[in-house]
Amino acid sequence: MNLHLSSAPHAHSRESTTVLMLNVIIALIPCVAAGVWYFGYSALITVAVSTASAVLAEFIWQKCARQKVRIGDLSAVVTGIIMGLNLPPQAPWWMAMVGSAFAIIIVKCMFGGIGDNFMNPALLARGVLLASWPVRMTAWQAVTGWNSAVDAVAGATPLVNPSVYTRLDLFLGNVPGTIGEVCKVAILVGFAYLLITKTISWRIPVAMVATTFVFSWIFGKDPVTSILSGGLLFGAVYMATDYVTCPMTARGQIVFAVGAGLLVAVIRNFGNYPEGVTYAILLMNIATPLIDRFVKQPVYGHEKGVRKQNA
Amino acid sequence: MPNKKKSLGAIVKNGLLTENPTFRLVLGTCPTLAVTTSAMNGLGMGAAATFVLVFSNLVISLLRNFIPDTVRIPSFIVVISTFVTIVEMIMKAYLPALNEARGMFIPLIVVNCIILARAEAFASKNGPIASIADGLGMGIGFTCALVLIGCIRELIGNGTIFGAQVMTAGYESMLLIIMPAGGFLVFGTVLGIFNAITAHTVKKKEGSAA
Amino acid sequence: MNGITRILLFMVSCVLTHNFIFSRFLGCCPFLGVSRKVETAASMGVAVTFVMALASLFTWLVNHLILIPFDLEYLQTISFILVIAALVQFVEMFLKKSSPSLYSALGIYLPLITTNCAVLGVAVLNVNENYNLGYSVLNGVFGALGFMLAIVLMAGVRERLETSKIPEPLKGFPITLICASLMAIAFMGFAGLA
Amino acid sequence: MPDKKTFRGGVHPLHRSHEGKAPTRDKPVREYAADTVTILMGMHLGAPSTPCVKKGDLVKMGQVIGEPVGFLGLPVHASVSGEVVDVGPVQTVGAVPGMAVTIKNDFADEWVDTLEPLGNVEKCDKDKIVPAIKNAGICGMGGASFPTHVKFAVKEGQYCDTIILNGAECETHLTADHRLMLEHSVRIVDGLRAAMRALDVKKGVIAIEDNKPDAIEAMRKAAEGRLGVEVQPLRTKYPQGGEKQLIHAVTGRQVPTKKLPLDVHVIVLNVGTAAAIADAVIDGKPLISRITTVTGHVKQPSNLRIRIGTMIADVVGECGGYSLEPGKICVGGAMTGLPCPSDLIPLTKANNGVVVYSEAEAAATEETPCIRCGRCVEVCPIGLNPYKLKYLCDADDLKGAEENNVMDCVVCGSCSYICPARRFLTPSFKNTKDKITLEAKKRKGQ
Repeated sequence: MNLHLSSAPHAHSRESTTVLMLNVIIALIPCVAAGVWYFGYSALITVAVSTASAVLAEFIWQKCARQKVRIGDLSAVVTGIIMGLNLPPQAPWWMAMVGSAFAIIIVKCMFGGIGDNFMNPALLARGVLLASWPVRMTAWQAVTGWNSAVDAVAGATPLVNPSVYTRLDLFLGNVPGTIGEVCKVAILVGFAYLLITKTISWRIPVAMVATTFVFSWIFGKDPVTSILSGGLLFGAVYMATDYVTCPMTARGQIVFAVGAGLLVAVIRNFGNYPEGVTYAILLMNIATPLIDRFVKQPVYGHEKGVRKQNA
Repeated sequence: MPNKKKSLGAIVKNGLLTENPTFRLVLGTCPTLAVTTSAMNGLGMGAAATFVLVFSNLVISLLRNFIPDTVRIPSFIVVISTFVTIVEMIMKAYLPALNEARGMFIPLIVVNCIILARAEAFASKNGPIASIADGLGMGIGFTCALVLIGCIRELIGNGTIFGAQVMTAGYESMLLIIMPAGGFLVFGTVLGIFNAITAHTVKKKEGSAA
Repeated sequence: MNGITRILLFMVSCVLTHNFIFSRFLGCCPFLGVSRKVETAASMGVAVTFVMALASLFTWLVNHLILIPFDLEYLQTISFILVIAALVQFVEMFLKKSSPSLYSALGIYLPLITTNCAVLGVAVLNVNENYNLGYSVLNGVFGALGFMLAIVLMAGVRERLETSKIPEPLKGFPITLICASLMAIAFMGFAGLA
Repeated sequence: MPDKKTFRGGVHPLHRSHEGKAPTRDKPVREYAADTVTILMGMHLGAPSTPCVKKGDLVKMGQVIGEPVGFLGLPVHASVSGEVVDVGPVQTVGAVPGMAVTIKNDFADEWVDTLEPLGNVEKCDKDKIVPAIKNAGICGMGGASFPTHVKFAVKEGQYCDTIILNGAECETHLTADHRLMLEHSVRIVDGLRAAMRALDVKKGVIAIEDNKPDAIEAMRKAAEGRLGVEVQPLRTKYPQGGEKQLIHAVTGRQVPTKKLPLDVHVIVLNVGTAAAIADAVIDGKPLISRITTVTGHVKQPSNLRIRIGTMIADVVGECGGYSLEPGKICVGGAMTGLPCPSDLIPLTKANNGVVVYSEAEAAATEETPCIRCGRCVEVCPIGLNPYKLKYLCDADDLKGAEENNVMDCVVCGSCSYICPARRFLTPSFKNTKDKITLEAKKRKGQ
């Protein structure tokens, strides 16, 4: 009889890293579908190119660095899809490739691979593209339907010109924007899926959107339009909740989300950029190690007043 | 003092490669990052720093036996800032364009750690000739690093090298690279590659020795 | 825009938009060298704030009361660096006597500040931008706070990187620089805030 | 107290298979006496007892075969009548062999004639209760095997106002306590009353997870009319039966770090221990048998009342043998059970279950990089940061680990269970805790 002697626990939850990543991928499908519905096949191609480049980049890096190839955990797929959904629908294929390669190689692999990147790879890559090719990244294609030609008329995003679009348009996604962010219905469906599968908790998305709502109001904007415009919902659901780059404790996550929500409102209202979600989340990513360090959860037997209460 | 036995050529080579101030010692990072948006800027900054380095090394080496130990550092700074002021005046007179672009960093040569570090580590302990050689080696090493980083950033960020169009017409420059963030990024990556190559050669040497 | 708003915006711009590290490249050496632990980074930040505020004040006085009236502007660099060196020495002595606890916390960083280009940089900037006395001091204080913000955030990130599986050639300075690059990209979000 | 109380954090291990309890939940306890028993001298926490019989001696059931040693010492009793066939070291679950007395059962089941019953728990001399518990060799039967009479040693300035009976049985697979509560509910209440009288405690709480409504019902019925005894249902969640979590859930008090339950005026006993106390007080009988769940890949998963010292191989045989080649055999449930090096290991007073895993279930998992999902932080019932502790433990930074409260870790396994990257969190914490304890001992010794 040859018995294993590995120590307890002898049972494991079924949710492996791969399963969690798969959940996120499934939750992203509605967004991809909505993007294709509104912007046509070119959107699908963009997402496909960015996903393939992300996986390929990770594979090549891990081969070259003689590391164990871990593309099977699907995290690169998630990064790639989110990268693609963060691009304007008419983005050229090479931009999707550069973005994905930057996200995977510089932001993720150079820091040690999965779990070690301190900023959200897709989001940072979006920041890089925005800084490098600002015109291409902010020239929006008007919604034309799923069989549209690639060269469509450019429209202003609702953040630049809010009066043009109704709230219903904003909600359904009948507005220009990046592929993934326009359709709020799809995002909410994905959010519901992530909640049901307990892949993420409600804390960050809800707290972040609520904070932006409140501060937009304080800054004198229509709060409903504010939370429905731009990438706020997409960012709050899929990117701020990135495990690796948000705080670990429940309290820390609330601090993180409130900070991000506030920054979104501040950058949108006072900064150069009409859209602040990317930078807001990135900035809070930077603050995450400090939040993890200073925002602590109570430890059993160490809580304040434990000694007194028992005396 | 092992340096005394070294030939002048070895001292120059030391500054260029073995102890390259930018890639090996990682000194003087601020100008490295700030002025390397183009190869030309890098060259200008490198030349200015080399000039100051050589002359301050020379003067400090000559004065090394007269400067009391307690006021060593302030005296070095006075010497260095004198030469920096001279460079500043020359630049203003002959290279107004460069001065305009990155002029702020010329006075900051004073606090460039490379110069003070060489004064402290080499010139204050060695003769004038050796000190000049050291200043020259270090200066050229620094300049090379600056030009290298400048070339990379100019090429990716602007499609040119020393102002000459290199990339094909369809190339859309990656603006990020000539922004501050790009400076950090290119410097870090080049440093990493430099480390990797060194580690590789060391391993090879060890392999052949064994 | 009234005066108070303008001053507030100036402060925000000093801390965030024109952050000394991420957009001006000033003070990179201590930023890279003394950002390994959050506590030491914070101490360094406090020390730099202290010195930069005083340096802005005194260099402005030196420039406007001595150099300009006597037409000695070409001596700016040399006189500024002497003022800063003297200042650091003075602060060190003062702290040693008045507050030994603060001295033991900041003491080792003070000599490093002489060669912190952010300090000389703020003096040169004040001259280049032609700020008046008030703005010069504000620039010193809030620029230094921006430096502190950057270095503390960086220290937090670097503490986290301690446990990361960073490839061997990138360990140390390279990864720190790349970190700084990514942080600078995030800081671009503040563009136009003031 | 109608509401279902609980604690913060925790997991629901194997909830899709009802915590693995389904196969044995409804199986009544079966008596089982093996041909030979191998009784370890070191079954309790503390120094092992000294054997006081030799090869060839004839012993009766309940006869003392090991004399207590030291402060935490307990006597060991023969669990069968028959002939001593061996006195010597045998293999145990731990790394070191333990001294044991092997007795060949003559199946006469003849009790020794020195038993001293005290009679009715409500009327007996309460000063004699604690000595009776000690003489019966009773130690914690939930797994920790801490000598029960030592738990009752209330020091000067301390007092106890609540005794909690732990019937949570939050571990996976195990149903021994569940069956005990159904079949011997009055005995359990008797044991609780004896303990309460011994220490003049006014309140006794029997805490049971709400996945055992029949046990809650049975205990309520048994507790009716008994002075100060109540039944408290708890939410089903692991580790609800952990001492600290149980105290927090029932009383709202927290045991301060490095302190004992008695510092918050609480004593926690396992329901099995309470039943053993009742046996010791009412009948004067020592602890020589216990209920053990035998489950997993055996042909007939069962709840057996076994004699202390029965071999795992024998109990598996009694349950029809292995249903497939075993990959791992553990004493205890899936979350904290100890893996056995072979099936020739005698069961002790604390072994509430034997679980047999298949090769597929037991195969080693690969540790992958932490993705910082925060699940370990969320489930830790103590509120630690397991992800951070793991780095410190891996780096052998004992000081850092201690500063991050590794010593408060209860080694419940929740973090390891939930970790999607399958990191070996709990084992490394246990390892580090042991190292720190050893260091502290060394320092004291100097």
